[in-house]
Amino acid sequence: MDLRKVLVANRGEIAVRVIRACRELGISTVAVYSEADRESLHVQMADHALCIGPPAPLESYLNIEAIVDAAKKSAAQAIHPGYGFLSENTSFAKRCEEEDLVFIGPTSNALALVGDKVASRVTMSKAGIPIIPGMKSKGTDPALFAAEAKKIGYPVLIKASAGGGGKGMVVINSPRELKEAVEASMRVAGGAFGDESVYLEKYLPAPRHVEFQVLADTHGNAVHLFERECSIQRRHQKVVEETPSVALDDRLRTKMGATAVEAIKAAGYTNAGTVEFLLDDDGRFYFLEVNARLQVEHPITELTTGVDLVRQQIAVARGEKLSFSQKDVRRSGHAIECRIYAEDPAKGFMPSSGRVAFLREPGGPGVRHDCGIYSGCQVPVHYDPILSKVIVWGEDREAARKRMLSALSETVILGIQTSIGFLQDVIAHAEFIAGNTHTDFIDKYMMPWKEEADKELLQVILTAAAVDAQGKAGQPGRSSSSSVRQVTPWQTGGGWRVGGQ
Amino acid sequence: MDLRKVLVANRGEIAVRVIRACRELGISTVAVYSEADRESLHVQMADHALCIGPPAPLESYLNIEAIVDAAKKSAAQAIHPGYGFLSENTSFAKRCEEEDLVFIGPTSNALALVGDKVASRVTMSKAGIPIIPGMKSKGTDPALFAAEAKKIGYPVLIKASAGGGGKGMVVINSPRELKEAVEASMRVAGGAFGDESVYLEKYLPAPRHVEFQVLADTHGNAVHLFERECSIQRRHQKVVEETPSVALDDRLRTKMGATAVEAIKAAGYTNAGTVEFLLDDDGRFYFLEVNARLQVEHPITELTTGVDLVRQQIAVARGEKLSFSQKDVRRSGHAIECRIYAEDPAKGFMPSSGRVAFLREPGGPGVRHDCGIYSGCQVPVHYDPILSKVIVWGEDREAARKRMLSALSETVILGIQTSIGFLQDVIAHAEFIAGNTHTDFIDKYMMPWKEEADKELLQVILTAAAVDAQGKAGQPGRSSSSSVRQVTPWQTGGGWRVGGQ
Amino acid sequence: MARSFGRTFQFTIGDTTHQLSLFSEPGLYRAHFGDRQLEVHVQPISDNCILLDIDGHSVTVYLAEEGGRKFICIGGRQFVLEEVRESAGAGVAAQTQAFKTDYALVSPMPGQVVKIQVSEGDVVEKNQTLAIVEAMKMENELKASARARVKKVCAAAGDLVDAGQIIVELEPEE
Amino acid sequence: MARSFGRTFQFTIGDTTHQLSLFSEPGLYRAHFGDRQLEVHVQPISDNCILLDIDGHSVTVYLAEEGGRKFICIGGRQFVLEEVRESAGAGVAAQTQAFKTDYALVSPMPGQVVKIQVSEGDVVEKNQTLAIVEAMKMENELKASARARVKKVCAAAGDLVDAGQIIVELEPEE
Repeated sequence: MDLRKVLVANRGEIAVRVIRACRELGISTVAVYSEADRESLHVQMADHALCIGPPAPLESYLNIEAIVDAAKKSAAQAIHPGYGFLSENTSFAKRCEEEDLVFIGPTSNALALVGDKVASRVTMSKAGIPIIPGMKSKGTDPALFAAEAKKIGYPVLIKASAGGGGKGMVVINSPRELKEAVEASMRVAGGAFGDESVYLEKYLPAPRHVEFQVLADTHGNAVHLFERECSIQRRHQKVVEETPSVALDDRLRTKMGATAVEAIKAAGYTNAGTVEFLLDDDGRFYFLEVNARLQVEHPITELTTGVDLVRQQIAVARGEKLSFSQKDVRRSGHAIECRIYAEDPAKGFMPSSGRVAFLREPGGPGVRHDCGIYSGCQVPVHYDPILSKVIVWGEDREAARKRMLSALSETVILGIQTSIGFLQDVIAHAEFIAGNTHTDFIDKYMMPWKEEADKELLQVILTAAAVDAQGKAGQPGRSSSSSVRQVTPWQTGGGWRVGGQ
Repeated sequence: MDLRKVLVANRGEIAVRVIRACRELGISTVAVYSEADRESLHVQMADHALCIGPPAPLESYLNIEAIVDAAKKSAAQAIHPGYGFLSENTSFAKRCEEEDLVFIGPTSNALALVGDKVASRVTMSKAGIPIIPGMKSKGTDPALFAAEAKKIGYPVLIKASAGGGGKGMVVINSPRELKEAVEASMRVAGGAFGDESVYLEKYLPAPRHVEFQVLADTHGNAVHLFERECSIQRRHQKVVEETPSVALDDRLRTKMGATAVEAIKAAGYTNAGTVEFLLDDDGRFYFLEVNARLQVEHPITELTTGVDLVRQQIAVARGEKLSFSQKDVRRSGHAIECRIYAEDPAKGFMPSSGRVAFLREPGGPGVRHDCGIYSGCQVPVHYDPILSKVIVWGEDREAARKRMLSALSETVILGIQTSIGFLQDVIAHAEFIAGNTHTDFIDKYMMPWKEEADKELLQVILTAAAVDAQGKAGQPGRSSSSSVRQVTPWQTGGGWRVGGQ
Repeated sequence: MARSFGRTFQFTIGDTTHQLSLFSEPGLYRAHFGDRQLEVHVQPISDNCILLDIDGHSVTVYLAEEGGRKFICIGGRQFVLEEVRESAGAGVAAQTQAFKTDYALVSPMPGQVVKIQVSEGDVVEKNQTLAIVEAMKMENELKASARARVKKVCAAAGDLVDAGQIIVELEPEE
Repeated sequence: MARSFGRTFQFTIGDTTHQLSLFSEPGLYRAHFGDRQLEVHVQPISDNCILLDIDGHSVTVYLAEEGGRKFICIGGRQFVLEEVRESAGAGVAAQTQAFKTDYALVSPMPGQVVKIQVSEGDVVEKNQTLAIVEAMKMENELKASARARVKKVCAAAGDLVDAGQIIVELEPEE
């Protein structure tokens, strides 16, 4: 099937990512944007751009009518939903099918099955795949949740049935917190996914979060592209991902990979997807959920396998057969991704918004920066705080780790708070080096956190600030000396007179 | 051997490349700069920076005394010479050896042998490797050149014996041009390499230029990392490079690779180097020269083999054994590099200098931008016009080619003339697509060239210019409409009145 | 040796105020921190970048002013400074105070009020959640920093609020 | 419908001069090229970027002014424009002329004179190399564009020259 025009129903770095893939395939692109995103990067990069409504997500990026309307107006043949927003929305996929628009993702039927976390728990359980103890039906009645929590024992976790990305997830340690938490979770789920049903499962305090990338075509072929280790999380949202996982040996990798492919086939799932597992230190793994979309962390799989996942998504959506089988999939080296959020890790990861006064992107060999911002752009308050992703490849984990440190050290985003400094401390942490990456990593090793300058750095910062302030009133002449800069060692005291004394 | 501080005796993108590699290895870096380069990017990225003299290369980047002095002042233990400048200068390497500074490159002895193009022709010829007909001794006397030219027949090529990068290379079609050309070549060679001796060989009008990357440690181990096809040249300087070469099959690849390793071993050569061959359409290849340095185009080898060449250079300089053997070297996919020069392809590739008013770097999956400039920087008139390199990786040649087109289309360098538009036309050319890349490609298919806008694009350009000019006097309000932008089709005529009529 | 004249600066980083005096000579600055002195060569690079050479160490500093604050980034680590000016001192101090006051609950970021959990006259305990503000799809619980009595509720669910805007006024309650 | 007032612009690209009239209304521009009209929605993005929407096509334009010329880049292709102003018209034309004149050899770029190959009074032929100027390590031969006589040699080997600077003055020679 010939695709010539694709509408990208998303914003930020993932919209940019999809637009680039389309451009390389000779497919023209339609960006959609809310009124808060008129100046956004994805709008600048697309061939066509349509405003679909006010800033509130429900009125724009979650507005199925407006998006279908934009697709028709612009004569787009297909829609790529990115991640988040409508990417796992069954009604949207169904609506696309009805309107004869190609939804670049699974069918609405497969989406309905795996998108319903509770239904997929039941399906996997029946297929003999281990699941985490907890509810096998969703609900809204707090009493139901209290009963199940009592049965499996606290702590428990409330999750949005339609959810993803940690949205609506709440840990509950005691019955007292239950009602408020269920309500909060439902509110967030309703706002984010348009479906407020939630469920409850046993909370495993410090497992590893390991997921397998899968690809399935519409001709019955499916492969996995190895795992991603995504244990470093804050607020149940991934912050650092890497592949391969230090926790898997080849035997376990093969077993989990095969399980992932089985799961995806059992669900009749097509296109790119991710099977998430929780893994304990004894090598026991539990099916967590299927992420029926392109994942935020898909680039680390691309860097280690050489497979372009967005291109594959489009090929599958076109009805093409997978051009390779499981035995052709090779991986090499090690890749790490750090998500750069607009947030203040020193204040409980409080979101930050405003103007990016200056951006400097990291570069060089093995460094990829999937970026949704630019110098001078506004970061609106209405959406996910993800600004960009720094992704590195290295021959081995240590090479990748050092490259990540180097790349983060050259990334500059001025004007808003970001997690760049915090991420440097994560990547440099002895426990990270040792591979002790569990989901409690940040709470256990990183908190509380503050950007600290030692005395020398502090003096440099203050001097720079003073020079800058002074400069606004008139700079001294540039150094005109042509010899080697002669700088004396750090001096204390000295005969300099303070002006006015 | 423990290296903690490295001086980078170069500027621009390659200095930045080396600084990044050192940073990842935990090695601190010393940048040196001429007075014209105080604000250069490499100065900003190093841990220490020393001015080594006036803008003229002979007084700064070619000034051995100043550089050795800077290394001592800054307590650097090693020097990375990059490419060009002193990278293949035997006296410099020797001086480093005497001063107990590690020269990150071959020994001065090996450098003397392979760096002397004429001596290496003789050596290779003796080892049974085919060479291009021509002089087996260098000279300065035009009569000598005339005699040899007469013997082998015109056209002939004058080359700097100590040269590289096409500097001092002149094609001569008739005896009449000979004297002037020899003089010009000697002048350029003297200025660029501090050695004005030149030689003459038969000029092959349209061969392919295929080179093999080699790595040799100080323990007798040597490997090749496959070939690079570098046939697209202007003024005898490479413009586009790719790997693998469309001209090699696996049999020829293996044969040429083995020859390259033989050549490097025969010369007692260590560290990273490149064996250049000319290849005709019948699969005959001729040894051209050894490039005893990191090549400008090294990244395409890095992207297809996963080997970090600068890191390997440092490991070899430290006295380490190669960590892999020939059978471990794998390549995957296809990589292309385009060199972005400050030049005007519409005016005979005339160099352009001045201020980069604005820079936008290309990005996304599989795109690497090795860049020596930034928004607001000055491009000095004194040095090589290379600004940056756009390097892409793709699953196959066509995927890489389309990715390159996409990457070039998002690269913006305002304020000076660059080759970006020209390169897009090279990469999009039917003969490039067909793989008909020979050294006469640009003359044959691309010249004359001009950046042409069709009528529609021209109107957009003029409108943008007028809007910009108007804006300086006061912009109209931003669109306040929140609905889908309603734009009518291209209109002709209409009832609008020209103001004042 | 020419006599040089300096200027004294005060900056706050977080809760701490720092002071230095800066002396400028052609191509050179000297910064005094009490009895410690820094000699700095400054190379302006662009509007958002200066290159400092301090004792042979080359330090590239990225900086920008946004909303009256200086953002300074060195090695990928960002610090936010506010300059304390003689005349503007009171204002800056007051604003800083507003974020820390025990007597008003202010929104620490722009966002939308999801829920107000108290009413006028309520006595609230330290760490009790008073309101929930959503920003960037994250719910943020705003808690009382001390025991207090609710004087006035200044915002309702659904309201868009700015950073620093008072949501609940409080008064001491012993 | 409100009457709109336009302004006429003239730009040269290379040797060609183009003219258009621009009408601005709130949020919309209309550009007239003779009898052809373009309706353009303009979204300013930054100092160096504007986003145009033309007939449903979104075009991102990067632009900068440098040395009195406008550099405009669309899709990685750069065009250099000079605005022809009523008052400045003569000057611009004269400068453009200087680059094309048969009666002076000018350096097309900043660089250093390597060699002057003619003397005052010499008669030179079309395409004869008169001088060599080096820039960025490339020697560039400057050739006569027509048969002429050398009136005056204005630079010597070793001199640094600017773009547009006259190196050799020529006069007609039949």
